[in-house]
Amino acid sequence: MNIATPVMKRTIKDFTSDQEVRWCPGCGDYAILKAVQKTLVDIDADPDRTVFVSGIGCAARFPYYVSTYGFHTIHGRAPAFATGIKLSNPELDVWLITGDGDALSIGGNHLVHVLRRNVDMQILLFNNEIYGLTKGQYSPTTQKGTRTPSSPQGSVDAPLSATLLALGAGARFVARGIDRLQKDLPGILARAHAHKGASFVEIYQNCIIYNDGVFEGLTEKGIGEDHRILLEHGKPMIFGRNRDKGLVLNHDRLALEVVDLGEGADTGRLLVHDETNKTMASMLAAMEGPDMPVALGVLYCNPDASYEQEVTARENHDRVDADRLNAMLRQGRCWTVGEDGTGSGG
Amino acid sequence: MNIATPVMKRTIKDFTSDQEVRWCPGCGDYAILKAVQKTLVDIDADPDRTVFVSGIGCAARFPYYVSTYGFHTIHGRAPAFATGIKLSNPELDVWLITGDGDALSIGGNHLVHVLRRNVDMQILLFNNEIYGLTKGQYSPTTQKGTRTPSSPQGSVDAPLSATLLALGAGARFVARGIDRLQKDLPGILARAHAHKGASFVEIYQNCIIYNDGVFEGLTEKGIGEDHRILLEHGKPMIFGRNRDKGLVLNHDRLALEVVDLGEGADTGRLLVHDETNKTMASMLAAMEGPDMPVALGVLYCNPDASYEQEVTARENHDRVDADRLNAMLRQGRCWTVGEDGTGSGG
Amino acid sequence: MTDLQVATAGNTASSRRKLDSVVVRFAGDSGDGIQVTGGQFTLATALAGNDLATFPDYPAEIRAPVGTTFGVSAFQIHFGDRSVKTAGDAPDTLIAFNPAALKVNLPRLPKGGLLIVDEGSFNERNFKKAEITANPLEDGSLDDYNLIRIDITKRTLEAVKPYGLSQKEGVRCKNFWALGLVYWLYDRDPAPTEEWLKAKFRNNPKIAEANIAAMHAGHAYGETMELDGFGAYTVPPAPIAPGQYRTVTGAEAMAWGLVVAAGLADKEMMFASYPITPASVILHHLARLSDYRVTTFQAEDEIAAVCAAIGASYAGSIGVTSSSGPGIALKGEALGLAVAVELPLVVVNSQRAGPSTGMPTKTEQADLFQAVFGRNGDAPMAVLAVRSPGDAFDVAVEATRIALTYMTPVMILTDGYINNAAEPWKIPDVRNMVAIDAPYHTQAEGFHPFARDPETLARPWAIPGTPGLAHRIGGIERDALTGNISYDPANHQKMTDLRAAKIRGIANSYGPLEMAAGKPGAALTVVGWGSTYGAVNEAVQDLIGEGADIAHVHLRHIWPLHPDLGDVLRRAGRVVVPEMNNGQLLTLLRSEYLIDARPLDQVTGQPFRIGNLKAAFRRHLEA
Amino acid sequence: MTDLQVATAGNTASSRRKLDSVVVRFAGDSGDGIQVTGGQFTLATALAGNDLATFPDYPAEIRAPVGTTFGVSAFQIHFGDRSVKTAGDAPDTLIAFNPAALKVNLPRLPKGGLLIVDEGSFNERNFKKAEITANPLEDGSLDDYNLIRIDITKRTLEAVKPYGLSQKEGVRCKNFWALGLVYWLYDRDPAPTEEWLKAKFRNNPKIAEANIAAMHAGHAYGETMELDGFGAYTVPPAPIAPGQYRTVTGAEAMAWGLVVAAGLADKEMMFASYPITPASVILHHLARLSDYRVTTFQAEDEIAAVCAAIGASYAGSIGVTSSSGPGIALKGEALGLAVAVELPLVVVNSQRAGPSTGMPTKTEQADLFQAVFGRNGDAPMAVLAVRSPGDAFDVAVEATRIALTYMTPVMILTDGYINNAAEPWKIPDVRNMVAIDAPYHTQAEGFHPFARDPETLARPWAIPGTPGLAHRIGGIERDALTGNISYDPANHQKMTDLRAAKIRGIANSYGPLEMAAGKPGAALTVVGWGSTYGAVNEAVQDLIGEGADIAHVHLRHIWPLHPDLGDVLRRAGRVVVPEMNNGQLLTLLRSEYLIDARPLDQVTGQPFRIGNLKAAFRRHLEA
Ligand SMILES: Cc1ncc(C[n+]2csc(CCOP(=O)(O)OP(=O)(O)O)c2C)c(N)n1
Ligand SMILES: Cc1ncc(C[n+]2csc(CCOP(=O)(O)OP(=O)(O)O)c2C)c(N)n1
Ligand code: SF4
Ligand code: SF4
Ligand SMILES: [Mg+2]
Ligand SMILES: [Mg+2]
Repeated sequence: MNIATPVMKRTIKDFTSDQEVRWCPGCGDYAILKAVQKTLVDIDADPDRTVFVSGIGCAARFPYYVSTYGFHTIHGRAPAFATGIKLSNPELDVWLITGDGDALSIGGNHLVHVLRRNVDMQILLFNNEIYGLTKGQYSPTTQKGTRTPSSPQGSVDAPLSATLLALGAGARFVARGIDRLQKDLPGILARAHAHKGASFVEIYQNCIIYNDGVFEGLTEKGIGEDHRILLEHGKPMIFGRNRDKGLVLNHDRLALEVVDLGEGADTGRLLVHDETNKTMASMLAAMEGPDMPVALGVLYCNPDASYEQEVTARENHDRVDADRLNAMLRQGRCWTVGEDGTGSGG
Repeated sequence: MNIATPVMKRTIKDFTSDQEVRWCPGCGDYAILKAVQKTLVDIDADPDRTVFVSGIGCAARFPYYVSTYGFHTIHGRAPAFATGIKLSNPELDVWLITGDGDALSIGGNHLVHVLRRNVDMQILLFNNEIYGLTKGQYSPTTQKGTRTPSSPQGSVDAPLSATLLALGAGARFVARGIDRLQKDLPGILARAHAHKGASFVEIYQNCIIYNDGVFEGLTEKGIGEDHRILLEHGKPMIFGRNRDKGLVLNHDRLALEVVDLGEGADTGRLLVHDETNKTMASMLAAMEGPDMPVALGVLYCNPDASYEQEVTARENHDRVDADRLNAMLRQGRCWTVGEDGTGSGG
Repeated sequence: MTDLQVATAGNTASSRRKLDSVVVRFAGDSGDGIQVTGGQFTLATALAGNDLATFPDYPAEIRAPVGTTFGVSAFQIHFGDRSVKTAGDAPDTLIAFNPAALKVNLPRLPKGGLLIVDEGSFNERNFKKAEITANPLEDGSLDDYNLIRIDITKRTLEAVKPYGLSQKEGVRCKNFWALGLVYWLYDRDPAPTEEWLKAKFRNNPKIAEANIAAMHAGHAYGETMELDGFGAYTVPPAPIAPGQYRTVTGAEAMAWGLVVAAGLADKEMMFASYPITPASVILHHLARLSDYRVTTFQAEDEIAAVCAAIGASYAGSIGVTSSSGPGIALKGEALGLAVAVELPLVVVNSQRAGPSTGMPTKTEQADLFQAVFGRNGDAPMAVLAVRSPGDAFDVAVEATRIALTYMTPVMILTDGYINNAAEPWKIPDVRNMVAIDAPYHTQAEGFHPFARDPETLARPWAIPGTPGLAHRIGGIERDALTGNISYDPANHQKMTDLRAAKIRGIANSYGPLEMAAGKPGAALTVVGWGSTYGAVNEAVQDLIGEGADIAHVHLRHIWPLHPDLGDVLRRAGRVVVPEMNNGQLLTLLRSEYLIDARPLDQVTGQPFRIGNLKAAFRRHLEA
Repeated sequence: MTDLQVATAGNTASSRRKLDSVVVRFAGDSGDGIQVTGGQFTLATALAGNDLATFPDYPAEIRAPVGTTFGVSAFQIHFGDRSVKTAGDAPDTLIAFNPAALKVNLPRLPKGGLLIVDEGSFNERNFKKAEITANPLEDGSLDDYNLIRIDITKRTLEAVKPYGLSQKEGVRCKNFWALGLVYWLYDRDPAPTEEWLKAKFRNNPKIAEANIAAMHAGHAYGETMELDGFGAYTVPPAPIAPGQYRTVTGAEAMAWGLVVAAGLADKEMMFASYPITPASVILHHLARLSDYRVTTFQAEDEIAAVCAAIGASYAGSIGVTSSSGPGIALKGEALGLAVAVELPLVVVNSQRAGPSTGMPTKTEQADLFQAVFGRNGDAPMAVLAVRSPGDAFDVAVEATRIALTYMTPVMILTDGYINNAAEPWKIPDVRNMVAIDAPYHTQAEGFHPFARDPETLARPWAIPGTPGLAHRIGGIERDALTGNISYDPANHQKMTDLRAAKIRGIANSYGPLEMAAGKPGAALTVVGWGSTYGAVNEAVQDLIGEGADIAHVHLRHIWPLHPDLGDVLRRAGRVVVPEMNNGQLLTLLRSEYLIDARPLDQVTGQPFRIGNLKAAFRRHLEA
């Protein structure tokens, strides 16, 4: 049990439970766990007011490893549990951990609804593009043609984009990170935490056993930087290991394009990231390799009232004593029957 | 029972079942039924190869009223039934009828997945922004603040956009119509039918009992035309009762804007509808009154291989006789035990 | 509380014929205001000091075309000078507002019954809509009834003329004209209805006055006309226990019971639900009670609803979820989780006719198996059943008490009939109710999330936000002390046994098993549950009155069964189990007690009739 | 079919000690290739003419860190010269590849058992990973066992040196070294394994040869070394019915059974599923059979899977869906629809330990209640249970036959143990199997979608696309003839009765009730179902051998029960029901037959042990 230590700044150890971590050696989940723990330290989280909620999957084992309150629920339903928790006690800081199967296959609808309702929580989707825990079947994000035990001839289903779905559902905060890019992840998570309302963060995660290397192109030293762009609000969209590429809008095609930023290039045409613009966010979220860089960081942030605040604001949470309850039961027409059995209206 | 009459062109009566229609008098569903029946006539549908599948709701009673094959299933799951039907017999022409509660509340996930898989069928979502059958509770598309039996203080949930969700899910065909605009509806439905893959059509429908008039602004004679735009591929985006308004793209804000097409206006800036452009489709789908017109017609159409075709192409559907089955059971290591009980590998 | 003094009933017209009990049925088009009429008659009857029971009979369609048979709405009330428990097998008086209502409801009226029809609506247009070929008023088909034809429409229009209403508005008042007539007929005081109309149409006094005028006109019509076979009656008050009363529907009582239980536990309540007939009405009631620490959450589906409720319980509220059969089916997986992690939860199932979508507006008791057995794994659950509208209050309180005391989900079985029916209800004084204690835990020292109370076997409720108690729970089997994941075979056996023992132990909290009628050891013992209570009890009481050796046990506790039940049943000569299903409680009783209990099943979507039950019981008594 | 001739087993070393039955257990790290080793040993043993049963014992984690206790994988095989039905209570020989494997598995080895350890892995690093403080090879803790310490790692590396493998690759061959040794020990022919290695590493012959060399080295080590207490054994062939055999796992047999049934019905099969342990393996098998008119559909969840399967059945295929407890729970609502609209459907439930997520990799039989009772409304369903890997084939065929003949969903209960365990299986000749007839309908004249076959009560299967049969079905109660929506009370009663009668009538299609052991009327009759078959049967057979008056009935038909069962049970002295749950079949039997059957429950996630069963039966025999 962890007793809160309010005086000194906490360390990662303060957010580590006594349970042995049981992911496969080399699994990307380890890196994400570290990044989350680091974020908890950075934001000075109170372990006693923090709750990690998850569904089922390798990713969903996460709560057991963090020494806060934790609830490992059932497959796909974590957003509903988290909504109940938050409506019941809006003071709690809720983190939802889910996988691509958990969030986008069985749990797709709950994800959509928690996002559109904008319940205040951080939703971290560990996307390894595979069902890890059940031994490697293709998931809704698996690239078409992938051979797995349930798709021996290669999968036929077109993959979903988690971020496009989130935007389509009306999410007010959408971000993306990668397990191996440890430097960026805590910052993205802290932004998600700072956002009041549902914050959706897709984290590319390597499943070393069943889908090894699917994100390698994005993370490989040197080359990776040519295939990803870290977005920053108000900053021009520049990327590449030599920061020699940029994004512009082709007005005719109404589409993004990569331009080379050779010496003396016209950087005026470069798009400047506006994280409040949903059209831009959708175009950025849709970018895919090999021609386009994959967008990382905060794609969209456009806060609105959070659900649990609006709901609880309309309620009276004062203690309800027997007198008030008695009065409630007696609203409307009542009558009294006397000892003689005759009634009198009341 | 309807016997197919292949020689003469069928009439609406040929697509009318013997069941009494039991929607409330004045319900918008009547008009949609008519439009669908007219479409069936127009496309020369074969009643014996046509299947209407629905979930539960007022809208979902639809199949009982059409004299084709029909399956009134359970709440929210019609896309899954329809997928099974189509995978089992790709020759059948499948129409899925659903409501905003059926498709976007309980059934949201199945809708997402049938769209991303792109199973060939027409999905007609009757959006009356209310739960009709259960007597008027707010639905996922109900405007915020609406008072209903379950939201006596006004609903708090932000509404979903059916078309944005569909686009976010990867739909390849997205359209929108209105019950009262009978002139346009059959054309839109015929387009949906012509599209191979999942075709998603949102139809605004008036629930005269529980949500009367929510779309009145769009349909009212005269005024309505100022608040809606009927899109046509390759045509400039002009609307208004005097066709005196147009849509342009504000490049700086990356947003659509309405411009007045006074005499001699610069129509060169007007956007031309490109139904294959998803960014444009998303911006059009997001348009809401009062400042912007509501987009009608085919917002997006960008065909891709349909799921059931890809799946069945990989399968062998030849008759499987006993010999083939015997061979199947004997693949791999077998051995024979003789009369004397000793084994010999085989 | 509205304090209004009305004349005590029964002391006007002494010339009236006395009746000990009467069944009245109003029937008309959905748009005729039948339910409002019934509601007002109910109130007036309650104020007259009668005991009563009602049965609103809605059409399945939202709003069918006017005048069609499938658009007919009806309301039946049974009242008397003694305990009344059902809305009555058959009406003594039927008021039919149009031909369709007559067509649909006439089969219920016994020959000789009083039949009042609005002659004004008996025209060709309405015959066609009702698919009637001949005018029943003319073709002799009503000869066997005590028929009163009145052109109510016309008389109403005359009565409301002074108020300058439109024709349509005027016609709409006809239900109050008819109500006035029936008030005269059965000696009810129209004053409360006047008051109600004034309050209801506060912003439209013209409408209020017109309706009042119509009602008075109907009343006056009764007084002034002396028609053959149409006399005035009075039903003396029933001997009713002293106290404060109101009428409640089952849905209201359920909502209030839950709120009061939360108050007794001094906790917030989170009610998460997805609309479904006939359960939604509970959601609607609670949605209006946000002033009482109630949050209602209309979820995206039933699974989300139960999960949100469990989440709320986890976070320290009382999580409640509510649905009907198909929706409860969807909750099965999550209920298993609630059983496994041992969190309190109340699940209300308003049963309807199944299987599958079935007949959503019709009543059935066929979800007992689902409640007791419908989960994967050994996942025992406490199940309580409601027997009448007012009983819903007590069951809601008891279910919440069990859920909190034992840290476990509890399912309540009620049904559409109970939810919508009304009865007079003695309002409890909450000050006299016992507080509900849950095993809250706040002590960090030595805390273990699965250490148990030795008596109840409940685990502690350590609510997130409590300093020093941070811990993890989940659906994978938990160590019997720490709650950490455990695959240890012995631990799994231990936890399985503990879960079963905890639920069995709930039976220790029950009050004594009361006989609903008769005594243990009778030749025939009838075991009922749920909304058949009234019919079964009246049938048994009648037979006891006739001298039969019969008894009635009515179960509130479906699982675990009452510890004394086995004894009672083994002492019984023969045991019969009337159920609106194919023998579900029967299966439980047979397997638990190895007694050859016999089924008495009716699966028609209609409540049992007392007459049919009596006949069946007699057969068993004679067998 | 691979045709390979091997020497018939049992006719080499005549100096070997003869054993009638042996249990061998291989245990090592997940990465050590334990399951492959076990698979090869199984094949060699089958070819040696023994009867056998196996139990693969995977870790719960996907891939735990090397050397940890929770990463230990094991494989147990029981083989003998007579009928073998379980993988054996306890191993005679345990091969432990590392300290963690020893720690986890030693408790299973009886004192005096043969224990072979790879000394090379007993080092500090591995002790730490296994959380062992002292070297068990040194601290005397293995004194009671017949311990053979061999540095298998080192000897393997020596043996494979010629092939120029990396150190890592070389060490990987150690399982084949050990297999070679065990082949020598129990007189198995290594030739088929050689062949298998060559085929498997077709593209990497170096690896194949190295493994073969390692195996030969192990074999040679056995031959040349004469160690204390380490002799050579032989297990003579079992008397096995003539025919063609192969080994099958339950998952394979289930997949093939479904495919063969579809072939017998001359229909397509649509298998819709969502992955879940331990059910997924059936999906994996079927996904490879797309050549046989099988479509597999991996749905977005279990609800979509069952709905897609029902949709497929509606469209004229055989719809099949498969899951495990929590996923089956989610299907409940849709199963009610299938019952209501009367479409064929096969539902396979690979049970696992519950409630809730429970212990996904562990076996239990606790979903019987859910199968028989777990739906809203009166929604009766046929339920069959699989008793062994090969039996899955027959059950799949029978379930499909029932589903098609009676137009109804059928649930099959199997479990993770059966799915993964292997046994020799006599391959049926499909030409001798009876075709499956469904009530296909094509005649437009007089067609009614709910007109029934008077014998089976099945409704006609009128498949969309059939000219002239367009009709509508749905979940709202249907008219007993036309299928149109009907709220008629009498119709609902009729349909409820018909649904119940149809399912009850399925029992008429069963073959005679066979005693699994003993005769009706024994002092003690044991009633089992599912995967306890082997253990219960061996226990009963043993006791019969000892002269006890005991019998065994093993149920394939859980619902409806076999028509002759009541007779058999009523003739029994005492009835005991061993189950891996808290008395679920027991409840059915007690309520159906009013017999005082007694529970014998074990809910540990582990299979019954024959020894424990015998002890329990003896207690009952003496009671
Ligand atoms: C109701 C239910 N269905 C299926 C499963 C089996 N299951 C567990 S996790 C999982 C998918 C895991 O994939 P993902 O969410 O991507 O997580 P990962 O393991 O890849 O981290 C599945 C299908 C389950 N536990 N419960
Ligand atoms: C599992 C389940 N949950 C809930 C219901 C109740 N129900 C029936 S229709 C419906 C919503 C209807 O709304 P919508 O889909 O918008 O259709 P509409 O009636 O407005 O056409 C609900 C909640 C049900 N039948 N089944
Ligand atoms: S299976 Fe994949 S996702 Fe799961 S723990 Fe192993 S590496 Fe990680
Ligand atoms: S309730 Fe609304 S949607 Fe339903 S039938 Fe009536 S008008 Fe139409
Ligand atoms: Mg994954
Ligand atoms: Mg709607």
